[in-house]
Amino acid sequence: MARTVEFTDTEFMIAQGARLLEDGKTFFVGWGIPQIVAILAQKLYVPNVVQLFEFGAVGPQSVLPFVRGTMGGPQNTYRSLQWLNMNWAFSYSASGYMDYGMLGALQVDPYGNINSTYLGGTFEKPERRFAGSGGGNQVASHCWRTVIIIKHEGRRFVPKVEFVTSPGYLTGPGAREKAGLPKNTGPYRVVTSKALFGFDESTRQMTLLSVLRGLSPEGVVADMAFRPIVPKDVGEIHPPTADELRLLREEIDPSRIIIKGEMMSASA
Amino acid sequence: MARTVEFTDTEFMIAQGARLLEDGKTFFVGWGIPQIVAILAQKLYVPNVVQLFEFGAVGPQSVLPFVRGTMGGPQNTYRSLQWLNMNWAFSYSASGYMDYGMLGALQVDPYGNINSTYLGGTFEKPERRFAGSGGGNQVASHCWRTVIIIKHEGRRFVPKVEFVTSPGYLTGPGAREKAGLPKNTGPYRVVTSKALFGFDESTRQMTLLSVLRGLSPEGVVADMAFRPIVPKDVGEIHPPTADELRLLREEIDPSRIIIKGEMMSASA
Amino acid sequence: MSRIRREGKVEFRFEHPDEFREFVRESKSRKPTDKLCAASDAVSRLVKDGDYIVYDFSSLTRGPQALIREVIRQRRKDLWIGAEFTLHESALLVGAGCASRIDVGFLGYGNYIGQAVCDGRVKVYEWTNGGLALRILAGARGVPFLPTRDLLGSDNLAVSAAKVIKDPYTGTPVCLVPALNPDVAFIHVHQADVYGDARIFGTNLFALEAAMASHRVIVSAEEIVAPDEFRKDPMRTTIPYFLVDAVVHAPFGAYPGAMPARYEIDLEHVDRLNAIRSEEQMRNYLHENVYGVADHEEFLDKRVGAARMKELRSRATIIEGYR
Amino acid sequence: MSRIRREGKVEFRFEHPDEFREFVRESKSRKPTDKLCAASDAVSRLVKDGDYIVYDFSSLTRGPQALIREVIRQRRKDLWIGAEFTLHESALLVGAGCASRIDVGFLGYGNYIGQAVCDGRVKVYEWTNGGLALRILAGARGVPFLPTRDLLGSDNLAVSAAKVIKDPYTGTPVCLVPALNPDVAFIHVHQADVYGDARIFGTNLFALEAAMASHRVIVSAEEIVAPDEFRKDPMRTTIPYFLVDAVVHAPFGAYPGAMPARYEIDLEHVDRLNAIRSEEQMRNYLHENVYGVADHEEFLDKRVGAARMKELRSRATIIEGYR
Repeated sequence: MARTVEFTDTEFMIAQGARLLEDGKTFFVGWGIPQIVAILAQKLYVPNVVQLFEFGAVGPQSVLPFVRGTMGGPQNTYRSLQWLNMNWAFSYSASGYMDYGMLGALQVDPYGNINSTYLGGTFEKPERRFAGSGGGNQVASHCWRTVIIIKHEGRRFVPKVEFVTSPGYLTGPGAREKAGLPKNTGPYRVVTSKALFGFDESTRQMTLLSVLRGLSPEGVVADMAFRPIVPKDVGEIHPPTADELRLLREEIDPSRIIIKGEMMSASA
Repeated sequence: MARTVEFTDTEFMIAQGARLLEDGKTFFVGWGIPQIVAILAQKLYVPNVVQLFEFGAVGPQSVLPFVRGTMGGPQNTYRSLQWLNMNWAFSYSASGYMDYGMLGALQVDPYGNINSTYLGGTFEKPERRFAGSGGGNQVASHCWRTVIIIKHEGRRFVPKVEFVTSPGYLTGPGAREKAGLPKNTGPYRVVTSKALFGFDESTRQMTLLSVLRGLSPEGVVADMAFRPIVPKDVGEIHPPTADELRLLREEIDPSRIIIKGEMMSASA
Repeated sequence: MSRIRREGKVEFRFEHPDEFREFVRESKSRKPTDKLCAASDAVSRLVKDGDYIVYDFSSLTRGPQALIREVIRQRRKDLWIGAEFTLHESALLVGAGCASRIDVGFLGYGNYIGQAVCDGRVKVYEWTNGGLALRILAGARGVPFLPTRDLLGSDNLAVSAAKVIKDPYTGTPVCLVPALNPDVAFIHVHQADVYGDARIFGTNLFALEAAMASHRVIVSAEEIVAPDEFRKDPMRTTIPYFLVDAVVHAPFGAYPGAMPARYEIDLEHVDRLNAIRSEEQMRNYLHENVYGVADHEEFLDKRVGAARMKELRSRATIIEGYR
Repeated sequence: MSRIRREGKVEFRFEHPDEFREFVRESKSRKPTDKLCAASDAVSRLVKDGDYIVYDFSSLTRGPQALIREVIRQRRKDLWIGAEFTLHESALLVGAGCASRIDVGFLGYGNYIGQAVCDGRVKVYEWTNGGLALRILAGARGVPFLPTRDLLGSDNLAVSAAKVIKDPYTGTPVCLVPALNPDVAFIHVHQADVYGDARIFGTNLFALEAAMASHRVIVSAEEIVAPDEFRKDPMRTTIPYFLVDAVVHAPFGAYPGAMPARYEIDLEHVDRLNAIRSEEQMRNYLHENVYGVADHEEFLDKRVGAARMKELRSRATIIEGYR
């Protein structure tokens, strides 16, 4: 009988994110979880990925363990190819050199629009205020493929985000181009703590691609505040591998401050 | 009786230019003669002038002797405060940090408009083609005070330049502002091999300020293709001093390749 | 004052490039004079109530924390903060009643600042990090705006004064952001001389842009070096002296953040900042670390201590590339 | 082809930022592969008839002269040159029948090139140095244009495709210049690795902008160093490898110009270039120095010589700051 693996929802999201990247491509890394994804991916799967940080670190190879909270520190920007500034960093993405971008989100809608600004109330008088765009708007606007990482809680998947912090497909096919955003860009995948979503070519709507081993597609989409497209064939995502977990727990975040979260399990 | 000094027209123009600068100000240096003016001025009169070269040398202190033909070489950019690039250099001038700019010219008109592009024919099919703007247009557009250096030949002073390479007061008072050029900028002085001109506050027209010792105002303006304003009081410019000539001939340009020209004389 | 414009519900800081140029002509000296002074002196002379301030980098990395604490100590009012990473500085400035508006950027972190926004104690405008950096670049380049192909399609457009025009070359929509010329820029650097020439090692947000675009520039430096050092190594100069109005010698000036290759971040102190939620906690923190000490030096002596500083220095083991 | 637009009498090179982005996505590899090759190979693979080429710096200082001579040797046709300092390179490229259009810049010097313009053998468009640098920056930033407050009021406006619009923030006229995305950029550097990471010491015109904005980038380097050198000193990297398509090891690649801190300018050779007036003089010069030698190495051996190179190296006494 299959062995059971235990892991946190965060660890699962990080592992999924890391598996999405291609080697020899560029990766615009957002603050927080995406930093861990980049480190894990580069160690395990894509040694030649070129990371870009918005404040001008090109091609950093972080020192381990990861120092929480920081992004501009010597550990994070260690052995970069080039150190520049923010306007240069966004020039790389604006002129098409950035293949992947990865962002967290508070809320996401069927078109992959991201809200990371506020929840409830109005912009002027929100009920809860969060960090907002940072460079997220630029990443989602410029990168060829934007990957969204979000905890799988129904209330986070809404028919319409309260505030479009970073653009997805906006109102649907052609809307990005109409708004003047660079052609052929947009959200590529949504990584959650239960599943992986893509976007339908024709409708630009979120589509379930695969779910964590042991979960049912219907169970996964049941509590989402909008219903994504659920095709007949939905794939299976294996849980974090021993290598992924060992690296995360022993080398990248031994203090377990970033990778902590709700415990989950699945058969290996 | 007064001793007679002999010097070239070039030496006289360089000496005049050097005497115009203020210490502790910034100076956007054009290619050629203005480089020599800057060196002479910094050695003799304005030790704390900050030179700027368009390709990004901020505050260079040239090594002597001057290496003809070069501007970006190690001798010219020696002991700079900062080495940047062209877009940064023009940012310093565009945002108001450059007090003086100095440019040569083929032709100049009563409003101080500069032609350094072509003579005769049309732009598409000129009779004689020259270097054109280089960064001259930016210098004349951005610097607070632009100084024009031009050999005193009547044909160079025309009622209307054939091509406005670098803007003077264009068509007169208010024309620069109307065109969108930065406020309160424009030509400040015209240094020639016989005289020094300024610009009338109300008409923006070229005005004779002073002439080389021994020359008469009327003699100086006689062969100019337009008649500048000639006020009652016209000053006298003393010829190059012994210090100016010694520096130019022994330290800055011992090969006499840049300072050569028509011999002139005046009483010391 | 005339440097504040309004566009719908949005107030934004703007002045005609000609006004800024005039200021630069009249008020920014090109003379190399000794500008070394105490933080208290620099802040009292150069920071006024209602000023718009920017800084480089953040409270976690090479931020001008000693200068921020001095601003709080001098109880400036109604400041408008524009910075990519408005982290703990913004919480402290708002908590101390110094700041009433923030252009973001990234508004983080700890719950205090988010709550302050919800309570309406501070107004926030959204420009995004790219938009703010571009506004400052426009201010430095002496142009009224710069174009960009982001912000488009997002709701940030509606809560900023960015405009969308039709590009005359392609006919497609392009976003314009207005130039930003702050009143004051705080920039913490590795090395400076007494005239204001300054060097940063590592990445920066917009150090040169901000110095060029700002009316007044205060540089705080870990180390004061001889002016000749800059002329011997011009590629290493981040900011030339004639952009700078005051130089403050502030070792550990980025504390509790890290100064790359000099000392590491004090995570325990940062956690105390992150933990601030109530006004009482804020008052206590400010009293202990700002009001309760005369200056940065007393803060280091009484609240940090030589042993701690020694330890943080010893943790800064990565020096490769920082020179 | 579609990358050439027309505005009145003026032809200008322009493509929609989306077209350039698509090219970057499809054709610019981000993989670190060994790109070291001979100049002849780089030019034959990457430079085509009709291409628009830019270079950094000039024929007097750190210019890619070995690459320019190789382009002439391979008899490329109908090239369009865009460079700040179109000095001897432009004279040689026009004299050899390789170039038919020049965007200036500074069109100097020696009488040959001026005469060629008068004879209509080469078309010239005026953008000015600031305008060209800004066009390349726009190309690098992925925007269709950038604004500037020069060119205004001058006749250069009429012989370029710059446009004047009313700034929506101030209501005053502002000049826009269109983005430039050249086909090929030639950049001569002090050090490069085999992947294309490159370092320039001293000032540059627009090395990073041009590398970012160009479809194909050829770096020629005085010295090939280990890739690890760049990661040990990231502040010193001018161009990262993924912008570069070919790396040519070309010691004395800037000859007869100077390579700062490596060798001095050969003024005698430059004077021979300046003296060229007639077609016959041009033919003789090209035959002797370009067609008559197989490659850069043979040129150095037979036309310059070890003794001369040794002397020029010994004259490069100023090394301070060039590291």
